[in-house]
Amino acid sequence: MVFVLGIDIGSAQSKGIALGGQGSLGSFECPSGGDFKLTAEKLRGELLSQSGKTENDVSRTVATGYGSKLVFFADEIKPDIVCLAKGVSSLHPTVRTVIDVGDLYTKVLRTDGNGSVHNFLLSGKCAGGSGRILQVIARVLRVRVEEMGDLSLTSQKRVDFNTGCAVFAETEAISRLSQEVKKEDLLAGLHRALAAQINSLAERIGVEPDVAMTGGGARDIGLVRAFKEIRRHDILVPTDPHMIAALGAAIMALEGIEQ
Amino acid sequence: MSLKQSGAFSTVETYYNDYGQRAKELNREGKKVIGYVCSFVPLEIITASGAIPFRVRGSIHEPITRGDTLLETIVCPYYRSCFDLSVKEKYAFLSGMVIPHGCDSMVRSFSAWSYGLPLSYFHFVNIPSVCEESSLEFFGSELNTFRKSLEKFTGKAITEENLDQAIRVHNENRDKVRALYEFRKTDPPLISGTELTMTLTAGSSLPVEESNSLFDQALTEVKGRGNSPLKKGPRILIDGACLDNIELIQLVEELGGNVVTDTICNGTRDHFPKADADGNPIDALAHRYLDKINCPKTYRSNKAGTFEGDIENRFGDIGTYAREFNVDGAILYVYKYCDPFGFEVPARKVYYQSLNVPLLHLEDIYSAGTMGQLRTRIQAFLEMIG
Amino acid sequence: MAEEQKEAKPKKRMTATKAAASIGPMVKEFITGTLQAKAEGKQKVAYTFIVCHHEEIFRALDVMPVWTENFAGICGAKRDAERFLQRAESLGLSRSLCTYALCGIGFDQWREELGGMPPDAPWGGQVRPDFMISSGQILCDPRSKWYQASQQFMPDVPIYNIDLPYPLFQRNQDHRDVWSYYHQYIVKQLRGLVAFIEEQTKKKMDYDRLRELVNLSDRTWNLIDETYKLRRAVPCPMGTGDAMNTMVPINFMMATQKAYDFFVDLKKELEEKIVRGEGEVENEKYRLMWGGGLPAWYALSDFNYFNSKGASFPVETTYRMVAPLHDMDLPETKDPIEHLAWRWLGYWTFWFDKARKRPGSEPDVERLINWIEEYKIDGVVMHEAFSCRTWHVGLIWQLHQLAKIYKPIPVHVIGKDGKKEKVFKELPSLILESDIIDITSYSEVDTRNKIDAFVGALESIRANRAA
Amino acid sequence: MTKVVILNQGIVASIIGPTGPEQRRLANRVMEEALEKISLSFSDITFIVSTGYGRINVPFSDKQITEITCHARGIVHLFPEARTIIDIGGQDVKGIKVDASGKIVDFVMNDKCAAGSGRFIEVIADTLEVPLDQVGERSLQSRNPAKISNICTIWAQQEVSSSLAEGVSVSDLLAGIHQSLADRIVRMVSRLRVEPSVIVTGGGGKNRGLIKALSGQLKQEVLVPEEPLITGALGAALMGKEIVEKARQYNTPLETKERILEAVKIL
Ligand SMILES: Nc1ncnc2c1ncn2[C@@H]1O[C@H](COP(=O)(O)OP(=O)(O)O)[C@@H](O)[C@H]1O
Ligand SMILES: Nc1ncnc2c1ncn2[C@@H]1O[C@H](COP(=O)(O)OP(=O)(O)O)[C@@H](O)[C@H]1O
Ligand code: SF4
Ligand code: SF4
Ligand code: SF4
Repeated sequence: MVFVLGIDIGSAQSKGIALGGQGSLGSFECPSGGDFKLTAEKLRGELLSQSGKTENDVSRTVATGYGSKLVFFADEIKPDIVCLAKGVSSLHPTVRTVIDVGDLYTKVLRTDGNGSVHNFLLSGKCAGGSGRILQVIARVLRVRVEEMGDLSLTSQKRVDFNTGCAVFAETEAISRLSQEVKKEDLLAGLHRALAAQINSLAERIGVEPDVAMTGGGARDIGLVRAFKEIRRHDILVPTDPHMIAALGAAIMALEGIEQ
Repeated sequence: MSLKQSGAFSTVETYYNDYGQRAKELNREGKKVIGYVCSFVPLEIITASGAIPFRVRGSIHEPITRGDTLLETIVCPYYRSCFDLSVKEKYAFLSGMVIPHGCDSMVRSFSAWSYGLPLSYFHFVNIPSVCEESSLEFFGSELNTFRKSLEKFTGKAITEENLDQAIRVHNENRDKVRALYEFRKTDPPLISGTELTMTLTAGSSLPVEESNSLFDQALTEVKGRGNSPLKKGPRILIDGACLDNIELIQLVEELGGNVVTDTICNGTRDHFPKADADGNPIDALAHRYLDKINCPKTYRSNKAGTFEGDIENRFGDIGTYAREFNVDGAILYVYKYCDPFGFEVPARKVYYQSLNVPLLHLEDIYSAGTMGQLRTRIQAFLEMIG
Repeated sequence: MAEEQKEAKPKKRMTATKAAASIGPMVKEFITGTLQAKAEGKQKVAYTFIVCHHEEIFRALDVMPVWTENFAGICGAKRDAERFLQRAESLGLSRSLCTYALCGIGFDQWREELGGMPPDAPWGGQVRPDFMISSGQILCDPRSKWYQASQQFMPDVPIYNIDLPYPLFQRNQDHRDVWSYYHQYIVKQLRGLVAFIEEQTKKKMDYDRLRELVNLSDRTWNLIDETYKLRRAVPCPMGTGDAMNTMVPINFMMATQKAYDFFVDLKKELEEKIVRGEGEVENEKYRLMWGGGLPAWYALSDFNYFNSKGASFPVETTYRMVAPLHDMDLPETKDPIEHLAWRWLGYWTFWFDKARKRPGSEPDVERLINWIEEYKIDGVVMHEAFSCRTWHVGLIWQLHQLAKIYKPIPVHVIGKDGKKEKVFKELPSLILESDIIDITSYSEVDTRNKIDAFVGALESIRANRAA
Repeated sequence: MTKVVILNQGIVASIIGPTGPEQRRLANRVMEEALEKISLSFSDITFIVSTGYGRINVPFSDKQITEITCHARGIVHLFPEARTIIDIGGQDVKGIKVDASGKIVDFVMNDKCAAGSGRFIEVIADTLEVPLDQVGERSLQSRNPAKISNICTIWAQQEVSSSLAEGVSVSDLLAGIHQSLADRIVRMVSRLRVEPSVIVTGGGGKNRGLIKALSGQLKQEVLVPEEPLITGALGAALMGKEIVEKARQYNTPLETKERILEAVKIL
């Protein structure tokens, strides 16, 4: 009886998926915190208890993500872009371009439906263009990240927002609020600016349809909509887009056994 | 300074804001409009061919997006903005484009331009980087190659008479610009820096004859002013490359300075030197563009053998302008990643010291977003010299 | 270039060939040689730039070239460029400018201020030149602005700025239509250089000697080409990491017997390795092309990291500053100066004809396509160094164009209708971003993550490749 | 921070209020507090100069002068021997060069990246849960400063929390962060060719760890005013005083605003 784990330790959120021969047996997500070892253990514990298994039942574990090197019980570590392609292709084989908006990085990759990565690009060393800025602004606006998307959709009058520095964005947002700009208009502006930045990155390696968006950022429908508007075509968002890398890791663990 | 909404300057403002408006019309009438960048493209040859030279401009208000997907961000930001607007089809009315060897940014991105824009005519003019007899000769040949390629494109021969005539009207244009600058000599000047740069920029989007009559109108209007609409304030010289958006100058003037002269491309660098009117026109053009345009791109050898003598040779025109226009301070405005100007900053600083003109050096990225930061620097500078 | 490092960290790059390992001492000897020559005063020393393709003139007139890019690279490889860069910055030079130049100017300013070498100058330091030869033109602006800026601190050292143009590739123009006046100009420029050096050295050019030297480097050009082509072998006997060493004779030692002999030895070494089936890496899994960009000199061990993943680099577009002369259709001439001018034009227009034949291509793209085929390449790696436009602008565009016109990888894909079909995909590519010598732009963790991801991508393509 | 200095012959009152981007509101509030403290009415103030990042958002100011000019003025008043001034604020860092007469001859400023400003320290202090007024002292306890390899504030924040989990001590991390910021500041001000005496002012001046790192990297002693936060406001007040004196001397009218404080809306 096969039983595998896919563990994705992101800089913000950690995600895990347990797969058996028949499909998913459990999934779990929690904040990464500072101590990735601890987080990894917690994830494993939770996945085991969800699927009613013990450590000894695990045939293979593949880890991925920012903190993957600290998943001490992993059999193998796989780069996140490879896992993303695997994960997306397993759900949506027509996808050719994946845009993953993570916490520190935005990743764009091209795949072929079999889960191979044909090209990829990562955002640079400035966090201004990745998911973190969403969190920063959410805090300023005193809304939960989960609510930002819906709120942004209610905007009637988008304001121009300069994404620039993820740290100073906070200052800018507060001063906008004190000028009585509405939260939703500010968010719409932020989403637009971020989407434009991400689109530029994507265009550098070329965007081939179908396009999927993944990562924590894809849970933000405001960002997804802004991205659709810029690209003028539909964007596929898998259910639980932030779990895709973990899913891919789990699939690769399965494949590892088959070999 | 806000503009007078009357006569010439309201036309200027229209052409400046809706840049390319007239060129679009001309294109619809079946005229060929040829885009160019930089001061080194010999406009006279384009005019002589019957086509209309049109200076491609960037916009500091438009974030660079599509352009960045084809061109590295280590290209000078002004040039990236020009490219970005072009690939976004802002200049879709162009029939062709000419790019000179102005700097590394221009040379290395030529492929991206020539494949990125769907134009039927593209030409690169090589410009020697030294100025001596053999390079003038080479440049003459290169200009003839350009002439031939335009002839092929327009299907019409460019005669010596055409060239002579073009040289004449372009020289007239330069005379008018000189005359406009004369109005900056009073204190306060009769024409603001913002108005002037806007006028010159507007002019570079028009056929030279139309530009001439626009400048004539502006001259009449300024002459009629009698008293200056401006307040006295520190008199500022702007030193740098292409400054085709007025915001920086506007900012200086808003903060109480008066921009009275410059060395910028769409200022004295482009508009002051004239081509010799008699003699072989190609030789005259080679001479004008290589020898008379003072750009750091052209290497001028150190004939003096001393550093002081060298900077006097290379930057002497700055001193001349500083005295002629009686300036109190200068702003050296250089784009990030600009090699020709970037390497001269230390020497230029020393030169300004020798002139006893206080200097503010700004490195910028061609975006309206930086104006806030520049505001503090410029205000502090004006406080410093005021 | 030199990869030797003083710090005893395990950073030292491992070379695969004996030839490459011998370069470090050679460069050191070379730097000491310039210092010695200056001290003895018998030979004039001149600052100059690589890729000038007229070293023969220096050698024939007994001038010792000091390659200023080389010295900056050494500072970078020793991770000791920062203090010189900061000095240049404090003079008002922006970090966005060529950091080789910044390092050089910072160093020179310091040396001139002290009247002696700055403390702990790498390998004894860069010697004060007797004169400087700039060669910018279309190659790069810093090459004519750098020495001009340095002259601020040594105004008594004269500069000769040689203008060496070549026609840029234009789709609808045959370069042969214009190259005769290019040639005439280059010849005049080279003669000007000869006159300048004659005046500086008070020597007369011996044209027979010049002809011999030109002949020697011509033979070296061809020999290098033959030697490098051996790297087509599978497994590849020598990678780009080593080539960053063996570029030294190509760029700094041309027109010397030593350079020729070096390649005789290297060729022999490679032939032997091929016979033994010995590759740069033990189990060659992927063959990559270094498709553009100067390397990050302080991080050459990244090549070892690639190697550790089974990736070898049989070919690079960087520093291969020669092309086979017998494949160039150059006009015959007895005059060595005229020949140098033709060779220059021949080198720069080498790929023009081929590029014109393939729609959407241009010389740099054409070279990529040809070498991808010849060297059986699985992926392209490029390095975008922020401070140098010459070799680092146009890379993205080249990849775009390459992807458009050249798709060698067959894969089965599932289309919208759910049917499986076979299509062809382009080669995967990786762009690393940092700088040639400014280490503050570099992050090892980041770079290695990218490399991991890239190798992961290669692996997944291999696993799913259609027959 | 929002600061007020009221000047007569000497400093009559100085108040340091909270930091924050709601500048208009804070200006009103801090002014009110200052007046309360010395029981003056607003109309007793002859002239008001505002300075700083938010100088245009001070509704009641009679003149706006940049913080560059004001800091220099304030510092020169306190330290006539000053030649190089480094002002470390939460938004930006500035280097100012003054000559023997106290006149500004050159200045530099950093660009819009939090990694080069005092904000960098704030963010990291927050991550490490160390109160801002203790970061300096804590960093001085370090024996083995950590090497911070990321430049971006956000990435450095991540790096710091990972290192913390790996057991690197808070003081070592703080020391590393100070080195990293000092490095960036020194790189910037070296464009001015630093000459002694060097004075560090602004909020960063309160941070002894940063001062130590700076003086180490500049290879010279740096001086800090007793209350570095108010030197900008002090300079502004001095400039205001000069304006008033000049006006009195030449008998020209002073242009001032109406002395009204806006009602402060509590957010
Ligand atoms: N529901 C949500 N709505 C909007 N943004 C979210 C949501 N959940 C997470 N995010 C954003 O996504 C980022 C985390 O994404 P994730 O893909 O988990 O990153 P990583 O794997 O790099 O930690 C966070 O920075 C956060 O801003
Ligand atoms: N008590 C303190 N101890 C250490 N650092 C401080 C202290 N107070 C402020 N700072 C530093 O000073 C910065 C704010 O400085 P300040 O001059 O008030 O800036 P601004 O005027 O831009 O708001 C903060 O970012 C912080 O780094
Ligand atoms: S601008 Fe802000 S987000 Fe970007 S590197 Fe600097 S601190 Fe980080
Ligand atoms: S500003 Fe400088 S780099 Fe930019 S286009 Fe002009 S010369 Fe070239
Ligand atoms: S080619 Fe690049 S690295 Fe070499 S000198 Fe020119 S700018 Fe510098």
